[in-house]
Amino acid sequence: MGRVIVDVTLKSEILDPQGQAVLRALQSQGLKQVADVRQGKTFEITFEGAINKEVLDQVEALASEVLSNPVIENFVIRSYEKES
Amino acid sequence: MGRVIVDVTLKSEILDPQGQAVLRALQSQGLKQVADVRQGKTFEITFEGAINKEVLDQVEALASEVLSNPVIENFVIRSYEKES
Amino acid sequence: MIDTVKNAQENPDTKQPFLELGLKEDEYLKIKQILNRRPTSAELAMYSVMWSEHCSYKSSKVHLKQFGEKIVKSDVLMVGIGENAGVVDIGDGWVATFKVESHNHPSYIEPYQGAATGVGGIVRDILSMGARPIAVMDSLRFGPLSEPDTKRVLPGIVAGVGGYGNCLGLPNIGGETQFDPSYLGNPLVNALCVGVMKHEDIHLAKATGVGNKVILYGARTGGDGIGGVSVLASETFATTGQAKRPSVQVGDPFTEKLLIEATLEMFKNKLVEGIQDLGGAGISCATSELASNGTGGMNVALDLVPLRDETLSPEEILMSESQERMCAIVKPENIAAFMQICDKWEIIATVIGEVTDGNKLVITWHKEVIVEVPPRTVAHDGPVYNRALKRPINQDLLQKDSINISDKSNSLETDLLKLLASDGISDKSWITQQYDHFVRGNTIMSSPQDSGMIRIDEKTNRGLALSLDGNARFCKLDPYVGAQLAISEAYRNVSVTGAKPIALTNCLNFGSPEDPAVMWQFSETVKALADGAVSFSIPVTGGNVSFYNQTGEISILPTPVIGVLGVIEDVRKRIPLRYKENQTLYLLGETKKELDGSSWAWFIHNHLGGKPPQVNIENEKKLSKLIQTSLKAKVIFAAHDLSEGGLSVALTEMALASGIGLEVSNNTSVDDLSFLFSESSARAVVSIEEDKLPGFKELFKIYPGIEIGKTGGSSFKFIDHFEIELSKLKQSHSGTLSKVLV
Amino acid sequence: MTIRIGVVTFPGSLDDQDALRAVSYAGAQAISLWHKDTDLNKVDVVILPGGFSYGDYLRCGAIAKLAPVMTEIITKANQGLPVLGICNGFQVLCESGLLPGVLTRNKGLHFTCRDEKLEVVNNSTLWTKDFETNEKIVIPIKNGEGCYQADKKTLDQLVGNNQIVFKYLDNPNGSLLDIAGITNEKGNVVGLMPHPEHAIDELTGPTNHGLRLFTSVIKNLVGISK
Ligand SMILES: Nc1ncnc2c1ncn2[C@@H]1O[C@H](COP(=O)(O)OP(=O)(O)O)[C@@H](O)[C@H]1O
Ligand SMILES: [Mg+2]
Repeated sequence: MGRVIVDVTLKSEILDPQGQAVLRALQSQGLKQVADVRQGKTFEITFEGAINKEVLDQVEALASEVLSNPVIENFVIRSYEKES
Repeated sequence: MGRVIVDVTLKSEILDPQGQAVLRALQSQGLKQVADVRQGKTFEITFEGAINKEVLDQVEALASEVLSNPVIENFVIRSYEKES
Repeated sequence: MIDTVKNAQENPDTKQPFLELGLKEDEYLKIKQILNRRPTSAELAMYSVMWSEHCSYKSSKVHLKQFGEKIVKSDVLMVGIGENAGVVDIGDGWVATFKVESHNHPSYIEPYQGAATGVGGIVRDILSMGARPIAVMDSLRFGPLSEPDTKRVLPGIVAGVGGYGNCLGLPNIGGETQFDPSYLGNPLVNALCVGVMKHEDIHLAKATGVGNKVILYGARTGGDGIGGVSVLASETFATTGQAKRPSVQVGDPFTEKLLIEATLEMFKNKLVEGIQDLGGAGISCATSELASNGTGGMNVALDLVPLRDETLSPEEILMSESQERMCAIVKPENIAAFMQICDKWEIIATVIGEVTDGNKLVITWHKEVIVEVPPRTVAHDGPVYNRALKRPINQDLLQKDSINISDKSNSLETDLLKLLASDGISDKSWITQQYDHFVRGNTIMSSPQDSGMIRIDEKTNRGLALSLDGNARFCKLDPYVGAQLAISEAYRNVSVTGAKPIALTNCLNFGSPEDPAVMWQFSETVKALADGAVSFSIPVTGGNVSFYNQTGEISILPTPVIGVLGVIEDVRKRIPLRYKENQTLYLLGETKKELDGSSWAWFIHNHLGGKPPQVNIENEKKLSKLIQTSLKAKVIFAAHDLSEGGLSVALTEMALASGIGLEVSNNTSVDDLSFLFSESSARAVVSIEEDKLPGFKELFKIYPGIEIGKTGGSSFKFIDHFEIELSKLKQSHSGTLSKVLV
Repeated sequence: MTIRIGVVTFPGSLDDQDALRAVSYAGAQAISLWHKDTDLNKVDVVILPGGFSYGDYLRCGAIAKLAPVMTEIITKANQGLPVLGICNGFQVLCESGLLPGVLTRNKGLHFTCRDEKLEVVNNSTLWTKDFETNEKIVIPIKNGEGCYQADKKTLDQLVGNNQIVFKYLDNPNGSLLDIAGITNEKGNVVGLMPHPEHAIDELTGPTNHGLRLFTSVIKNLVGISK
């Protein structure tokens, strides 16, 4: 079993209303020094069998089609474990 | 400016319909070996000034009170940069 | 380096990227002529967005002026075309304002956010008239359901329309959804919002009163959607590369909800002299329109605009289309109270300028003048094109290609079941279930009823009904007739619920205005609407034009979408779709052999040709009058208008909504196929209780009807032809969307 | 005596006006409470209405639980103040710990608005005395995150203590045990996803069944409960 983690974040010029709401909530709870919060998504994908280059390439390709919309989001394959 | 990243994930026994939908989408796009997908959240928190132990403790406390709901979620402070 | 006015004077020959900004050479020269110098880069940014097709109506203006010229006799119109939205008197001291706007191109690129921000934009338009938004509707067009891209686009758009409206607390009371291959690469998202207020609360977008302050409030300005309006809405996709596709905007309905409540509180406390929403073209549009509609002079310090991204240049700030922002003109003595309300609702508000006694809009950046223009030249005196028009050469061929019925040998039963399951006719509850119908507690009717109906006064039970309609296949066959059929249908939908139609609005979705064939379709459409308004005696209170809806060279079907607003004095007297057992069914109006352009021709035989059904405005009015006359004695129990799919589909929808069957026979003089599927206009089905029959028949003096059958049982029985169980009809009708979409 | 029923408006609350209307229909005095209030203006009952408080960003109800007004509500609810949480209000009650469990994204992933058939499981709470046990009623739902989840121990407790108040007959969102609404052990705090305030009049809702939640609590307070 292999595992890949993909992080999807909003592009920096895109409004992140969720992050803003969390920012205000944290500030209201006394965390005064917070300057900004951006909220992102994480996909933890588990595979049957080990992960090879081909699988990684496929994930890379699908990340921009299925996991994110390149118009507003960036993605990065944060980490992977070949097997576990 | 310091930065802390908090990952929030659903506990394994909790249903994750979004993860399941992504799983189906990936499979239908030809990624046959996927066995499971779990979707999580990430908060990237930027601070004015450097991050010290006190700030980290506060984040830790708020992560369990505000950023996550312990009934269904786990959290982990993935990384932090004291300054950047 | 900031390009100041001084700099522009001193360096007249600096090369400027006007072409990249979408301006033509002669338009650029005209700007130079207006200013008597080259524009600064900030001025160029303003002119380029404000003179884009989307903002300036440069190709449509010469046609739209008919709405002002062909005068409709109406005593309800209070504010006409030219403001953010028209305003009509609806009685008891109330007025209503409503408008439709398109958000087609952004919704293709980012379906969820594109559709969501479309709803957000039209809601702010209504709000800026002074009205409380009370409901939304949406008219959607997609490629065929079987296409993979439809499966990407449709769920996102529906979730976006729902996500924004639901979170804003506005009930969605209706709309329409159609499918056609021409929309595959260019779906349509037209959103309508309706608002109400008391007479004295009408607010117009103008900046008057020297010394009054200009306040920008709502969300911070970011780098999203810069140039979105000019590039996205005015250029074809084929000719634009990746670089010209700017990011779309992300909406924040939560902030918009706060903006609505705060703004209404300001109106209530009379703190606002003039107000404008920030939609396409952002601050450029708001400041130039406010100044232009007022006395003309305004100073704005652009560096005071609160930003989300500190690196934005002044040009970008002027063009940014960040959502959820408003601009108000406030007397100095009211500033404190204004700010207090913003504080309460946790909204950022900043004084960015003031009204001056000059006639120039002057914008500074850290004290340096970067814009100094006569605001009218930006907002209203944009270029006007008299584009070439030409009736397409194949239009005659198309109209001659009438469907030949005799060789179509399916059984009526098979045709009906197939028609019910077609994407266009099928049950849309997969979509409408994603919309909140209940919020605000005044929804009297929503889908699947013929029109949406909202109670506006809980004491008097006065209400409004609204319908949004368009049949692009009819418009393709004959744009003039098609447009009038669209008014007819919307008018009829409102009428059959018991409301009296009083006003209409439109959203005109077409291909490229640079194509003479498209321009011909457009000019026929506008002519038909202006004439239709006169004949129906209901004024056009506003509208919206969306051009460049095409994929490559292929245009969408000409798609005018018409919204009709009606008033009902007592919503408790409304006429619903659902009937009870043992009632008599009548068909009002005359059924003709009109199958060309019908849903039957298209969905069963994939045929589009011939001429659309005839328009008969006098009959539509009579039908409407009959229904209204019936209200007093409550002789009509249930009613449904006949449109797509004709009688067979109308009866099925009534039966399924009621959970009760019916049996009918063909008592008309047309053949059975036409009886079931013809789409002749000015018709409705009504069901009458036994003891109301005599009273009902009296009404035939106004408009004729014939008895066709009875309600009851658990099947749809067409005597001598077929009997289909409701469960089977339901299976055909309701499975289509949910089978394909998850 | 006129019962005073307070309805809290958070930024983003949407069905607050509807809850106030339902309270008046039921015969009580409707009082608006603001999220920043620190005192409850002598109300006898509190309703947390539906909507998207704070945009429902983060998690539904998670930010609302931090509002100043909640401090007093939590204290008083623990002392027996009748509290009803509708939809978003139910989510706030779960987030703030007044009710167990949590509401998560609907199984089908869509916001769903439709008339819903429910079964009344427990008619002994302050809010349900006007219903019969096992009675079938119809009340609309409209939510994107109405799937009730809790761990097994909590679910066992809910069943064991008869804390399930309403069940779906045709589960629209994947809620465990078909749970549509629950109560705390004392029966003074009830949360439900369906919207009773949208079922007070057949003119604007599918039925008037929802009105009985409001009349139940009023009768109970004026001492004519059964
Ligand atoms: N097809 C049309 N029919 C009638 N009026 C129209 C039409 N298109 C635009 N208008 C009117 O022109 C004015 C400017 O429209 P528009 O630019 O859409 O407003 P906004 O600036 O709010 O987007 C409005 O009053 C609108 O109602
Ligand atoms: Mg406007």
